[in-house]
Amino acid sequence: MADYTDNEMMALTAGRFIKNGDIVFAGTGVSMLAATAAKRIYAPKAVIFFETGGVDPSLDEIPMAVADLRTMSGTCLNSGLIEAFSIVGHKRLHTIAFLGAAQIDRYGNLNTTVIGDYHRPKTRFSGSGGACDVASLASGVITFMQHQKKRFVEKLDYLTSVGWYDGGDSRQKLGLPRGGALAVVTNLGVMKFDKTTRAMYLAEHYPGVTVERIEENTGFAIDTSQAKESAPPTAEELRILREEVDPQKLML
Amino acid sequence: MADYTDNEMMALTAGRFIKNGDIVFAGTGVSMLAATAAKRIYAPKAVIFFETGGVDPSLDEIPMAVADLRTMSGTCLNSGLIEAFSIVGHKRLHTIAFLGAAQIDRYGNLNTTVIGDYHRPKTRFSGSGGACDVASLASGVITFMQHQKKRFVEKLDYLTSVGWYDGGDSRQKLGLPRGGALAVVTNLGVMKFDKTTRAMYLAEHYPGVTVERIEENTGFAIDTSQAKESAPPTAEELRILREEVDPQKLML
Amino acid sequence: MALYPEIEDKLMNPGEAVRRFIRNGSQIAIGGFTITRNPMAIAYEIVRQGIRDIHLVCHSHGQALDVLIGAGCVARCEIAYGGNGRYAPTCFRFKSAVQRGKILFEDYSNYQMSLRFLAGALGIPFIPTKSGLGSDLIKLEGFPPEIRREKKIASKKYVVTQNPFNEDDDKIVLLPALNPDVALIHAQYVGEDGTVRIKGLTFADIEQAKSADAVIVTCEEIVPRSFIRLDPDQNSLPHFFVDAIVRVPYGAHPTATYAFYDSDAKHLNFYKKMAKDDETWKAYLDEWVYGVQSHEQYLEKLGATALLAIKANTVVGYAVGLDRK
Amino acid sequence: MALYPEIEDKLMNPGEAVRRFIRNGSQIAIGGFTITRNPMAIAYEIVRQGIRDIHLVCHSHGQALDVLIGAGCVARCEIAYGGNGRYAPTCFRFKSAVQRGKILFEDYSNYQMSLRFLAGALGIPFIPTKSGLGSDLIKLEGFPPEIRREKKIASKKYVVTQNPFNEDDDKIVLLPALNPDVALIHAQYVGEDGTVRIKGLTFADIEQAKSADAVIVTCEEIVPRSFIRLDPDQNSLPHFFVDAIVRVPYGAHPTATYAFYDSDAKHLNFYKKMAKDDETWKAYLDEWVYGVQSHEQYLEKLGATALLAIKANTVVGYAVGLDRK
Repeated sequence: MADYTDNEMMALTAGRFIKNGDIVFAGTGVSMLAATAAKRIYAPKAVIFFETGGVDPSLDEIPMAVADLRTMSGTCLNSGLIEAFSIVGHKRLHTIAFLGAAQIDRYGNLNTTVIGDYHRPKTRFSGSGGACDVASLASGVITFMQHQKKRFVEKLDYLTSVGWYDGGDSRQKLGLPRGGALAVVTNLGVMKFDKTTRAMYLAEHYPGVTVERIEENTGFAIDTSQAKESAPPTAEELRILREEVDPQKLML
Repeated sequence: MADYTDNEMMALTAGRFIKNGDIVFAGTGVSMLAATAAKRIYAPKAVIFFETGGVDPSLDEIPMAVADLRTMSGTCLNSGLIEAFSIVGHKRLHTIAFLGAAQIDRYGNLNTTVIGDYHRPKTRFSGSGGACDVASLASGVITFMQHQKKRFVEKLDYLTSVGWYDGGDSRQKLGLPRGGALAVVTNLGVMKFDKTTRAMYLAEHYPGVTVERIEENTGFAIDTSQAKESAPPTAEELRILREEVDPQKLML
Repeated sequence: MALYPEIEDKLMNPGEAVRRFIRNGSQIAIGGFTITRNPMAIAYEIVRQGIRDIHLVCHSHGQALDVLIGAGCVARCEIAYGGNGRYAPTCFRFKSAVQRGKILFEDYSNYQMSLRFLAGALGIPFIPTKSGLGSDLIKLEGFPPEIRREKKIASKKYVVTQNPFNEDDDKIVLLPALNPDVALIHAQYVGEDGTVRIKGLTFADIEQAKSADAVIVTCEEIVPRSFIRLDPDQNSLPHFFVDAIVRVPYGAHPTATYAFYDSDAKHLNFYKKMAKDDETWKAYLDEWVYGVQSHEQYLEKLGATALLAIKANTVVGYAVGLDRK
Repeated sequence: MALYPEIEDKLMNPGEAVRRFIRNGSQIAIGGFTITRNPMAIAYEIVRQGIRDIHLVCHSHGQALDVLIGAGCVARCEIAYGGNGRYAPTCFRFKSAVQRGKILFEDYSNYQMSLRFLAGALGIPFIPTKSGLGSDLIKLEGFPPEIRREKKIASKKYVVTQNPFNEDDDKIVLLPALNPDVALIHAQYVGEDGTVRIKGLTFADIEQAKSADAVIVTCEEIVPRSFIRLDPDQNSLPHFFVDAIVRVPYGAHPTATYAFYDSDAKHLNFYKKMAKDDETWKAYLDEWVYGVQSHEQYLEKLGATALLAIKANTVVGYAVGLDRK
């Protein structure tokens, strides 16, 4: 058993998707870790920003929410939501958003609103927040999930945020010319989406996680033919994550 | 012959229309004098603002244009055009705009665009600027004109800014629920508009100006039955205008 | 002679502000975002005065939303997000009220709600966006038809239409403007001339204030005219958009105010514990809202140590090294 | 080691900025307003490089507009106002070009043009307004139909439609978004991290910059990262919206730059005299634009006395007591 946690593996795995020049939309929790890790380790010229209007904060301390005062300190711009979302969808920018969800389907559509009937739900979640917006407007979305059957479902109880919709070119047909689901990073591995059908497939399983275990925890049939085992995090990656990204151990 | 100029009489006459609490949209020239005079003499609690985004500047020196640096000094807010025009049309505010024009018709519609054909004009003027916007959105418009037959016309060569449109309730029917032409202040007198027909009538003729002279210089039939002679400016009004509003004599 | 003659008629305490501008059934926009700059002093006073049937319109809200819903003041909300980040992934009283069918709700997204406030501020009836195409936000309405006939409720939740400037298929969502009865804003500074200055992120506060029929601004400090007018580029709202000015230091506690104080992690964790079930929630309200007469008493109850712990470093803007676990 | 490593690849002189980002036929948005913050250094360079067939999109423009039109660089413009306040009620070369049929033009209003830039900045295809109902702006199109088929030209000047959220008669104007090829902005400060800060009124500069495919920013000063990031509330644009950064002190002359220098009344009056007829206008261009190789030479020609006369008082922002007759 290697000495790193699920959160650490998820943050580093997602962070590797970020390239220099990317404009990264970060939410709370693991996505905050992933965005910060990406900038400190893989893409120093990426820009982290928040839906609340803070662009490129110094992040000397990790924010606990997107409205945390730490999202507005040392920034290049303090603005508001309209400015922030106009950045998310801006045609000149390559914007990558980190999201989380309660449910996801095979086309990467997300539910963060309810379990059960919308009007009288069994469980009510926080709601869209900015998720529906970035799913509609960003260049690409990376979603964090706990890998469980009840979360990887055939049909969402509520479609909060559009991924590849019904697959194929159905997203474009909706009137959303760009964006879509890039990857899903879970506590077991990494899923990506087929370029044509836009259906989810297993790209990576973490060291010590079997393909079978992932299949058992996915509520729909998933192509595993291209699955590779992920490389474990290096000591240096873990050091930066623990000592520089979240030294206060607020999220690790 | 009293010792005051047309500009002085026009500025003071227009200034008297402003009440405390009014939000006053000022343009260049006489309207800048009128707005400043209003605040210094008649309505200290009026707020002067400019389409460029400057709200309530100190006006220690008179601006030569709405983008003059003096419109952004000592203000309560420096913003931009969208902010400024959202103030002009704001439902909570009583906004009075001072405009000038090349032509005006009996319903107070204004032309500041062309004389002759639009596509190949005999004379091209500056264009709407913010005039069309404030005429559409403000609570009321006061227009400064040189009183000449060629300027008070039956039909405008181009309708840049809507006043009472075709008269009656035609302005409301256009989809403009508030506003309209309040008064026209010229070098000869003051015109207002009938509450029902919305046609222009002569309300005041300046001291020494005959009703006949105004009729001769108006290109359409105008009701003069309610015309009264204006009071001349007081010595104190002239002192404030000359010593406080425009001590540098830039517009007087 | 009044201390601030220019704003004499607008200066008042939270009790008077609520009595004068908030009624049962009022449609209210709350400024701030989740754990920052919530107008808590006014929210607590609304609870103490027993205001009912509030219609809340907000983007992402946390503390004020949860307290108002938990105290039974809210009948409906149009909302994008009910949570407090790490301190409450979903706000507890909001969650329980929805699951028990105690409030009506209609879901929008953050951008959509912000654009709806912008449309209201600009005085335009709707504004277009691509956000939401294909989502259930657009498919499912939360409010029953009879509510749609009310004056301040949009006749339709959304309209999806073709872009009239494009001959090709090009769908767009039209969002109805919002014009709430009252907006509640907490700012760092109000000038003695009534000018409002918000430091740090403004969220959608300025659009909310300009979209509303009345605006209550609570502030940390009232500052000299000479200060607020020296660099007007930094100001947020002219005096003529503000109806009530209420000076309440720590008026956003337990949420944060940039350059003044951080979110109170200790109190938010305590709140989390208390808000989880009905019994402890009632105890929290009794102790922290009904049990105090004023925000001053509330702060006295919190105590100096708690307030000093969250005091922001005035240069970096937050409480450096604060234990936020 | 470069002086400003973070923006090394974006720092250039006016000549290079124009060569890299402006072509014959480019659609260009000019920042500033009439006599303030016009990007004159870039405008002069466009003239010197002999760029042709420019499509200008602007609200109220004065000096840069008139120079570009007068030098024959402009084929068309979408415009709200062509004037310089008291220095030119209607810009002279603009007036003469229109009256001689030398340029195509389409009239909008200031608010309409600003909203069109905002729509472009937000990435929405149109935005509604009540402004213009009943006016000839809406009735008369300035461009011939063949131009309407071009990619960056709106297929219709306006669309007047019914508000779909209202069952009663409620007409509204839809304005097509603008997305110019290039925006030219003159700012006081650019940080060594590329952050742009405009002081004083921003006009529609920020919307123009965000609506454009490329942005050239000229600035008075390049300032330390530590300064520009100390109070980010005051900043105007993040670095990722800026393609070219050009340091040009007095880069807006003869128009003004808040806190740096006032409008040059003396030069604007001289311009007025020279722009009135074709002969003197040619002489003005030969002497003040073609006759100098760079903005530095232009300033040297103006001389120290002229520059010192208009130097702004850094506290009040303008040149106190300047003779502006």
